[in-house]
Amino acid sequence: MNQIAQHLPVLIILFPLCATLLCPLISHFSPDWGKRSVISALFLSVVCAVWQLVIVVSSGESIHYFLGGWKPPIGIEFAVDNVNAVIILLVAVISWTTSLFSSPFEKKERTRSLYSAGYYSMLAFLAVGLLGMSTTGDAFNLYVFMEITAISGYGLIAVGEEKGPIASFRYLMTGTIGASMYLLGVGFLYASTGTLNMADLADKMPQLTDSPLIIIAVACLIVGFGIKMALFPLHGWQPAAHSYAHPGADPMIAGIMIKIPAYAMLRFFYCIFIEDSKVMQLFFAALGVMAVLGVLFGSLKALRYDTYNKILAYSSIGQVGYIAMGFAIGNVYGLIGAVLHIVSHAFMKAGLFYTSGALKYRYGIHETTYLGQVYRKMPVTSLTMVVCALSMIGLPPFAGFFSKWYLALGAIQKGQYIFVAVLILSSLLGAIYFFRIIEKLFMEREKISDEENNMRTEKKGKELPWQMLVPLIVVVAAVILIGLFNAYIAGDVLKPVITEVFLK
Amino acid sequence: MTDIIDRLEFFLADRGIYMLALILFAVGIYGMIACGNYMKKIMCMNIMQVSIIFFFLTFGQKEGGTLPIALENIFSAEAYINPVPHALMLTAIVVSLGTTGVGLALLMKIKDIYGTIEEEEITGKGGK
Amino acid sequence: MPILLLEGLLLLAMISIAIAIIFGKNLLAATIIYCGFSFSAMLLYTIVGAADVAFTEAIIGTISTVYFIIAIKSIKNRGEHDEKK
Amino acid sequence: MKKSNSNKKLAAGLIAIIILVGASALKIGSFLPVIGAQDTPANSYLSEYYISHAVEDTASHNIVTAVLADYRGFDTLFETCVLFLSGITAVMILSTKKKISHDKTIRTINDNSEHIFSSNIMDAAFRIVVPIILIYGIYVLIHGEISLGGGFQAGALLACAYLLDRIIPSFQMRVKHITDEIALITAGTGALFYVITGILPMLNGGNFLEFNKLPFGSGAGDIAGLHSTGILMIEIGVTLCVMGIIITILEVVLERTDFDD
Repeated sequence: MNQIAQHLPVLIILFPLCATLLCPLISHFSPDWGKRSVISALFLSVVCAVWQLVIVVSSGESIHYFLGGWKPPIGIEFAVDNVNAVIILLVAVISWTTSLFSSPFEKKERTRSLYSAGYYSMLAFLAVGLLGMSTTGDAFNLYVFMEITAISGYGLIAVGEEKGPIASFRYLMTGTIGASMYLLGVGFLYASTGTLNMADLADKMPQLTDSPLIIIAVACLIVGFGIKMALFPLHGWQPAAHSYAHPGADPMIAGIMIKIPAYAMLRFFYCIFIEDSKVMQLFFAALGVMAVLGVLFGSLKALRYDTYNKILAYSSIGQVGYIAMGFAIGNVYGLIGAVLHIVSHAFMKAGLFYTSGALKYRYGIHETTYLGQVYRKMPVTSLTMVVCALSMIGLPPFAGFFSKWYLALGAIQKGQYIFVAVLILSSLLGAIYFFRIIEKLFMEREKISDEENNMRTEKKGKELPWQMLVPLIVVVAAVILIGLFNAYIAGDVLKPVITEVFLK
Repeated sequence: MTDIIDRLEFFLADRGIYMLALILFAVGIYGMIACGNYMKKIMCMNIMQVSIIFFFLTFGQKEGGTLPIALENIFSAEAYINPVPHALMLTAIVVSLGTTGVGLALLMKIKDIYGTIEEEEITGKGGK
Repeated sequence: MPILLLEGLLLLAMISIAIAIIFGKNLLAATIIYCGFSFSAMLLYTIVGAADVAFTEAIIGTISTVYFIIAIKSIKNRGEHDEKK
Repeated sequence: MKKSNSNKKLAAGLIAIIILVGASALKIGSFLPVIGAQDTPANSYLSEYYISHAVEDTASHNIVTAVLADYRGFDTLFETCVLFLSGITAVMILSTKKKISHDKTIRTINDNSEHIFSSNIMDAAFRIVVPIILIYGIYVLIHGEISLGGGFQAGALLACAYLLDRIIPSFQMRVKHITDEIALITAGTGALFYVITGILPMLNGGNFLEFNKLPFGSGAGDIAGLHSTGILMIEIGVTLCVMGIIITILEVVLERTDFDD
């Protein structure tokens, strides 16, 4: 038992990796078992992630895992602390639920056994890439994981709706530029320090503070991460990609694919650079401007659309702005708010995209104008939609409120009242567009006739297959539980590490 | 004559090579953004990646170093070119092959759907 | 020994090839020029001393040129089929 | 008229960008270390360790292979996975569409099975070149530790041999086509072999990919030998994966192309 516990950081990645490599072989004989192997491997990852979180929180020390047995500056290192473990658990849970959720979609579309294998391989690789990105402690390894995430993302977007390939191609172009900018930034760092390990880079940094090379590197890194996390002026690929992706995989793409680069950015900048150097001042200023503009732009743009997915996609731009705002505030509360917002927004946005996928599965609708009275037939879906929407607006019992609360606290503490104003304003805008959806759901007349309904589903009376209900319930539970236990999460789990590691 | 060559070489060693590599990078990015043809965009993407790979490799150059293959009797670090950038760039080069493959597959799919690979025509057909 | 001079010349050649690809009209021609580009990239890597990378680039240059040509072929075929219909 | 106008704009933008980037790069270049200097941070800190310890640690004379496959073996695992992923993505993207009917292709091949384009030369070249490529591929795979090359190059070479066979239409004894599914399974197996090589030391009490804990070999004294075995094993995996994926992408793209016009 103890021996397994020692390998947990790498096991979390190895389970889905083995499953995805075996998936084509198993699917050759039986597509269903290929699918099941991936889902069960992702479930094992969830179990391991919970275990790891318990170990890390109870011992209070971070785990360092040396791959290949080489000590850090020579080899590659996995570093897991409290914050990391929370993010890993988040990724594992959403990957598992998404793989469950997409199973009915994939079954409906399956033309040959390779299709099923390919779909699940890409999904599991997306999970592997994101897990790796949040675990690794090596700058170049981060690039490799970033590419894995990106390529599986291209695939999942391209197999989606009709406009998917175009959206995917644009994402491929922008994403490659982003990854190359990141690589260029790492190149500058490597040229000035000679190492790639993040902890080692942090050790070397004090002698190099204010060197012009570092400033160039930071500029490249901001552009690179900014493209990957769809920060405001670099968000060009995001709305189309999120709205036309495969409906089964969309929760994962929209929920966590843009959050984990944000988290990687947090780790990269706060772990490596010293807080009161010139570089970080540049970082704060650039991110602050981008965040404020992004929040306003996303919220305003979301008002203009009636397509459910587009509203959600543009609201994501705003939400990423909040996270960047947390980075730009840069004190304890700001960072707690940012990390908490990464977690809560991942659940909320995944939940909203689950409902979008469910509506598409059941009725084939995209427009919010057709939502009238759907709640009579799909109570669980509607409940999820309402809970997640209220949480997105930021109403108290749910998770979304508390992350915004910490952000506001941090901004007030630092005296940046413009952030507070932007927070309140965009929450109001969010309220407008989400209440419009909720109003249509409950108040409007029914638009979808029963005949159409019968044509689309074979089994009448049942709301959704169980594979789709489980994710919805998990997400609702997560949103409510994070809201209820936020004091514990923020105070006991996140705060010690954030004060110790990020703000040393 | 040799004086000019010496000076030129010093200029190149000091900053000229970096400048040319970064210009290649910029030309690549410019091509990716400005070219209307999707095939050319993919080619420009490759150009950009080559420039980054070369940029990394320049960090490893050493005056008077030999290939990083250990010989029988030389063990000093000065005698060999720095192998780390080479190893990193082998990874990056393979990643670029993968990206190219996916890009070409997408290109053919786009051709199937829209019947063209020119950006203007696709946007005209509502491909946005 | 003017190694750096050689590097500089090759880089200049590569930049001009890149510009030729951007402005060229014919896709097939661009592909052939691209083949030349990856050949000069290979030479460049060899000069820098990265023999492994050069080896890889040589093979990848070949394979990706083949991919490009096949893709062009397929795209042209499609176009002709559509016109016939 | 419109075309030349847009070309002019393109050129103007390009020139502006070149001048802008060139000027700023001159500035950036002056901060970067001088090329060829011995004492830059990149050349002195970690690389010194790698160069002076690679042979005794891993018994691999090619230091690049030692760094790639041993010190940073985890990167290489995911590099292989990136290739696998790109193959599977290409299959997925192109799988949903109708294919060009195979009857036509087969018929034309049967009709002109002897001469399609100057096939005598092609045939002769094929017979000579392919065996050499295959042998060279295996050589590169096995000698990856000693001289240039390694798993990736070997896999690409082996795939090149298949590629030649596939794009020379008239060769009569053609190998039966490998379908994309089989090629993908091969690739997956190769990458899985890599992962298993990494997992074996974990069963023996080591970390993931820690080759000196591999459960075979002649006892504790032979650490470098064990590393050498490990490197060879993962390179076999990489070879299989790369070969499979290059064939997969080729097949997927070729499936939609007919060469008989």
